[in-house]
Order: sequence, then C-alpha cells, then structure tokens
Amino acid sequence: MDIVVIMLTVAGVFLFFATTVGILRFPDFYSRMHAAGKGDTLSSLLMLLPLVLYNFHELNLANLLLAMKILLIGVFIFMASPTATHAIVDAGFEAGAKPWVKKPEEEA
Amino acid sequence: MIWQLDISVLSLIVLCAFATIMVKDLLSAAIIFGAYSFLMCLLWTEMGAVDVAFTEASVGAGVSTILFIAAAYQTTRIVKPRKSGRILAKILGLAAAIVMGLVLLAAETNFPGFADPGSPASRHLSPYYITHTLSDTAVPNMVTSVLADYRGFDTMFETAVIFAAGLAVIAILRRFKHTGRCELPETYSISAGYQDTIIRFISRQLVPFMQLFALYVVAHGHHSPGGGFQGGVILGASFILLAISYDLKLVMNRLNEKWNILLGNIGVLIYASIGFICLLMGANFLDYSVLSKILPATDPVMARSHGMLGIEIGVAIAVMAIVVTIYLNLASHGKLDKGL
Amino acid sequence: MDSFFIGIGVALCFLMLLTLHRAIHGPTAIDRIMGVNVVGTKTTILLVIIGTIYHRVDMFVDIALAYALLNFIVTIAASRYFQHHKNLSPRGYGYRFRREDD
Amino acid sequence: MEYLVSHYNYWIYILLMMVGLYAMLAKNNLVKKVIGMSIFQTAIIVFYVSTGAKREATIPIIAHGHGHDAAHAVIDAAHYANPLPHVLMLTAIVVSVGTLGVALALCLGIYRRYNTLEEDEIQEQLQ
Repeated sequence: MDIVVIMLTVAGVFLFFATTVGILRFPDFYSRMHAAGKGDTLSSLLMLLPLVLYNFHELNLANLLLAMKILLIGVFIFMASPTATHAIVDAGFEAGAKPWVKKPEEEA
Repeated sequence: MIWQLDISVLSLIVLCAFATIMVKDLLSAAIIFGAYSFLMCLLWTEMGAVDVAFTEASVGAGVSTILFIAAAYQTTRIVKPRKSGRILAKILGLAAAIVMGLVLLAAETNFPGFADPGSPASRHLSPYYITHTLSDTAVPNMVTSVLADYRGFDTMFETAVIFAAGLAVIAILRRFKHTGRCELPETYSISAGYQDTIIRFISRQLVPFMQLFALYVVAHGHHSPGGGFQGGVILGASFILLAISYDLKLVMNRLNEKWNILLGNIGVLIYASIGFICLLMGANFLDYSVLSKILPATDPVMARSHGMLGIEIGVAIAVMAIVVTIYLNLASHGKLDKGL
Repeated sequence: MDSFFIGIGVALCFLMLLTLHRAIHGPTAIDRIMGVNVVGTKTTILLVIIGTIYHRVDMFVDIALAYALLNFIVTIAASRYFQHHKNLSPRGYGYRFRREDD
Repeated sequence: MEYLVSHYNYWIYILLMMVGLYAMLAKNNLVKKVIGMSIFQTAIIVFYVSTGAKREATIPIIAHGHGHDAAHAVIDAAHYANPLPHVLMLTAIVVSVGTLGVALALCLGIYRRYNTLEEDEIQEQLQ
C-alpha cells in the first residue's frame, strides 16, 4: 500500500512542478492560465487520493467518513478550480490582455 | 510543531509582507495580502493551533481580502507617490521601525525558547483547562470550552465589539435615498447579463452546500475545530458569494437591511439572555450547570455542554449579520443598490 | 512515512515560492490573481498533509474544506473587479450578453 | 547555536512588526496604511500563538474524547498544546475584521469627501 501512496504522491508533486514551470515560463497570460487551470486540478486530486488511502487503516464508520470528507474536498476542487480559471480568463479578456503572437521575423 | 515546515512557511510570509508593502497598485496589494493570510493560516495549523487557523482561513484570508477588493473597487487602485518630503517620510518611518525593532530585540533575550514545554505561559493556568475540560464540561475541544465556558464573559464582549463595528460602518457610510411616501417598490427581477452563466450556475450549486457546512461547523465545534465565529463567517461568506456572482439586490431580497441588523441584535441577545437565565436560576452569570434544572434529562456536566452550544449559535448569528452588513455597505459605498 | 510527508510538504513550499514569484512580479494584476489561486490550491493540499503528519486528519479536513471555499470566493471577487470597473475598456458583459427584455 | 534555534522565530515576528510599523508611518496612501496595520496585528497574533506551541505536543483537542468513560481517562497536560493563547487570539482575529471594516469605511468616507486617498493631497485640501 505504501508503494501506491508514494507513487501517486510523487506523480502529484511532479504535476505541480510542471504547473509551476508553465506559470513561470509561458509568454502570455492566457497560456499561463492554461497551465495553472489544468495542472492544478488534476494534481490536487492525485495528491488527495494517496492521503485517503494512507489514512484508511481499517474499515469502520469513522474512517469511511474521513475518506468521504477528503474526497469531498477533491470534488469541490473539481468544481471550483475550473470555474475560478474561467472567471480569471474572462476578467483578463475584459481588461484587454493581449494574446501573445509569434513575431514575424521569428517565423522566417 | 514541525520545524522544517515552520522555517519554509515563515520565509514565504516575510516575502509576502515585503511585496505587499512595495507593490504600487492597491488591487495587487490586496491580492498579495490574501496570499499572506493564506500562508499565515498554514503557519498556525503547523503550530497546532487548529481553531486559530480555521478562523484565519475564513476571516483573514476570505472576508478581509474581499473587503480590501471592495474598497479598491469603490475608490481607486492608483497609488501616487508623495509630492514633497518623500525621503524625509521614508527616513523617519524607517528610523521608528528600527528603534522599535531594537527595543523588542533587547526584550526578546528574556523570552523562553520557541516551543519550550516548560515556558511560563504553559505552566500556570492552562494545565487546569487541559486536564479538567472533559470532566467539567464533556467537551473534548478545549478551545471551545475555554472560549465559551471558562472565559465566556470575555467572548460576550468580543461579540458586542463586533456588533459595534457593524453599527459604526453603517453610521459612517450608509446614505439613505429620500423617496416620496407613496412610491411603490419596483418589482424585482434577477438582472441578466452582468455575470457569466457558468459562474452563476456553480455558485448557485455551492451556496446551499456552504450553508450546510457552516451549520455543521457551528454544531460540531465541540468535537472538532470550529465554532460560532468560524461558522458565522462562512455563513456570511455564502451570502457574499451570492452578492458577487449575482448582484446585491438578490441578497437584499433574501436578507434585507432591517433583518440584518435585527439578527445582529438577536445574536448578542441570545448570548446575554442565556447568561441572565443562569443568573435568575440562582447561579453566577454564564454558569451553565444550573441549566440542568430546566433542560430535561441532563446532568450539570452535559448542561454546560448544551449551554455552550446555545451561545455558539448566538455568536454565529451575530457574526453572520455583521459580516454581511459590512460587506454590503463597503461594496456599494453605502447606497446598497449595486456594487462589486 | 512521516519523514516522506514532511519532505513532500517542504517540496510544496518550494513550489509555492516559485509561484509567488509570478504573484509578486506578475506584469498585471490578473497574473497575481492566478498566482494566489494556485498558491491557495497548494495550501489546501498542504493542510491535509499536515494533518497526516499529526495523525489527526479528521480534525484538519474541515479547515481544508473551508479554505478551498474561501479561496474560490476570493478569486471570483477579484476577477469580478475587472468586469465592472470604470477605468477599463467599456466593452463588458453588459454589451455582450444583455437581453433587452429583462 | 541552541539559542539561535530556539529564538529565530521571534526575530522574524519582530521583522514583520517592523514592516507593519514602517507601512503605517511612511506610506502616503491610506489603504496602504490599513494594510500595514493588519500586518502589525498578525505579527502580534503569531507571537501569542507561538507561546502556546510545545515540542512533541498535539493539537488541543482531546483524542477519543467521546462517551462517558472518556472522562475518567488520565490526561497529561504536556501532550496537548496550550489552548489559552489560541482562545485569546481567535477572538482577536474576529475583532480585527471588525476594525478593518471600520478603517476601510473611514477611507471610503474620506474618498467621498476629498476624492483622493493620498495623505498629502488631503492635507492640501484641508488648508
């Protein structure tokens, strides 16, 4: 069981790292938002799942309730995070953020 | 406490504090201050202060950031530099800060070490609370039992202070529109087209869930972190979410100004009246153990637990009403028609 | 296993530091909102991890849930600032989605 | 070295307090001053909470505290963090949002009257 927990957690941290690199390196606001929205949602679920497994020592009511609660956070993040991303992108669009375009001299 | 996390979170906090002060834009300062509060909450969780962290997560990170954004929305985000005497002001401020820092550093040498189990703060009064909370009040969360029972008097006046803050905001900001006496109120319809359908749908799904969660936090505060203050703030935040994703009028229809102030009064009154009932039954103010005479099938220990639940409900109602009042007045500049 | 979780926590703190770079130096205010949102998500996870280290997760889950809720509300409020504000370009929701009949 | 390990946190709280005080004194913008006040407040709160922390102690909620036989279990005070500073600071945080609301309301009132948030421009108009 520990192996599964470690593997899932490391995968989650790796995705978080990829998200951070995307946020730091992408050239304009929209592409940074793309990295932040997608990577964050998936990696937070990948981090919550092993925590459920690790805390699920034995089958009883308290542990089931706990697992339900942690998964509820996951469900909540799945609902809220894309909505928040959508809100921020719309705000940026309204505020007039310019999308990045490849400069013509680079194309040649 | 976990010292590895302690050091890393503290360094992030210092970074955020400097950035908040340096940034030349009020909206950005408000947002970075939100991150500062988020990290502060993390620091307290890591020190083991779960109730404080819960309060900071709902109050500091949530509501006060929204209040800052609302203030920037109603005024301006531009920060202008001082026209004259910039250097002088900077030098004077820096000198005052450094002098205060040196004085505190000199005082700090006498402090006990961090997380020292034998420090004076944790030797005198708190062992009594820790060892007696279960046998006295049947409440495992000692923060709740100290807050609502052992130091209940203190908490009552804290609630009164919050109520007074709400009244002060109304007194400063609220502007009443003088209308003719016979004018009918305009029929209300949800104003379409100021906010996105996606955000509206998700908020509509989330609000009942949030309110249920807030009630759970209030009721389960005896056994887990939480209680009246936290639950009340989350309940207020659910109304704020409605006001943000729809508009202020929707919230005013559900919870109008009169009811809001009335609820603030009722909350403080519930607290005080439970204290007076104890007084009438022949015990001290807020000594809940006499309530076992009027509550059916409770011994004095359980009566203290039930009395605490009663005052937590009062605190939650008062805090909810005041948070909503402060937000509505700040976001609409006291006109309560439209805003953030 | 505890030391593994502490290591994960420190790694998440380091990633938060990198994200805060975007939140602090971000060229526009919207980049800052995005950075703070990402920091908030990481903190939610970190709260549950701290609970695991203390072996009392059931006490920490409520905080994480409240935290995620408030993070969402703050993000919506901050993005809402741009959709109404007077200083910005007049093209807003009122023009894109307004229906005449209500 | 031991002194450094046991006292580093106080130095950071003092640094935060200095940042807050500097912002309150030197900044020209009123909302920036309010932010400085909030930073000062949190620095004091975090100092109080840190006095309640104990090494090798868990959170101040008694484990397995349900039921009636739990009341007779032996509880050692050294196993739980000190709850008293937590209680004091919990109410302080909630009151701080009240003071923050009043401070921002004053800023809005000033903006309504003088149409600016900068200290020197307000003083110019006052004279």
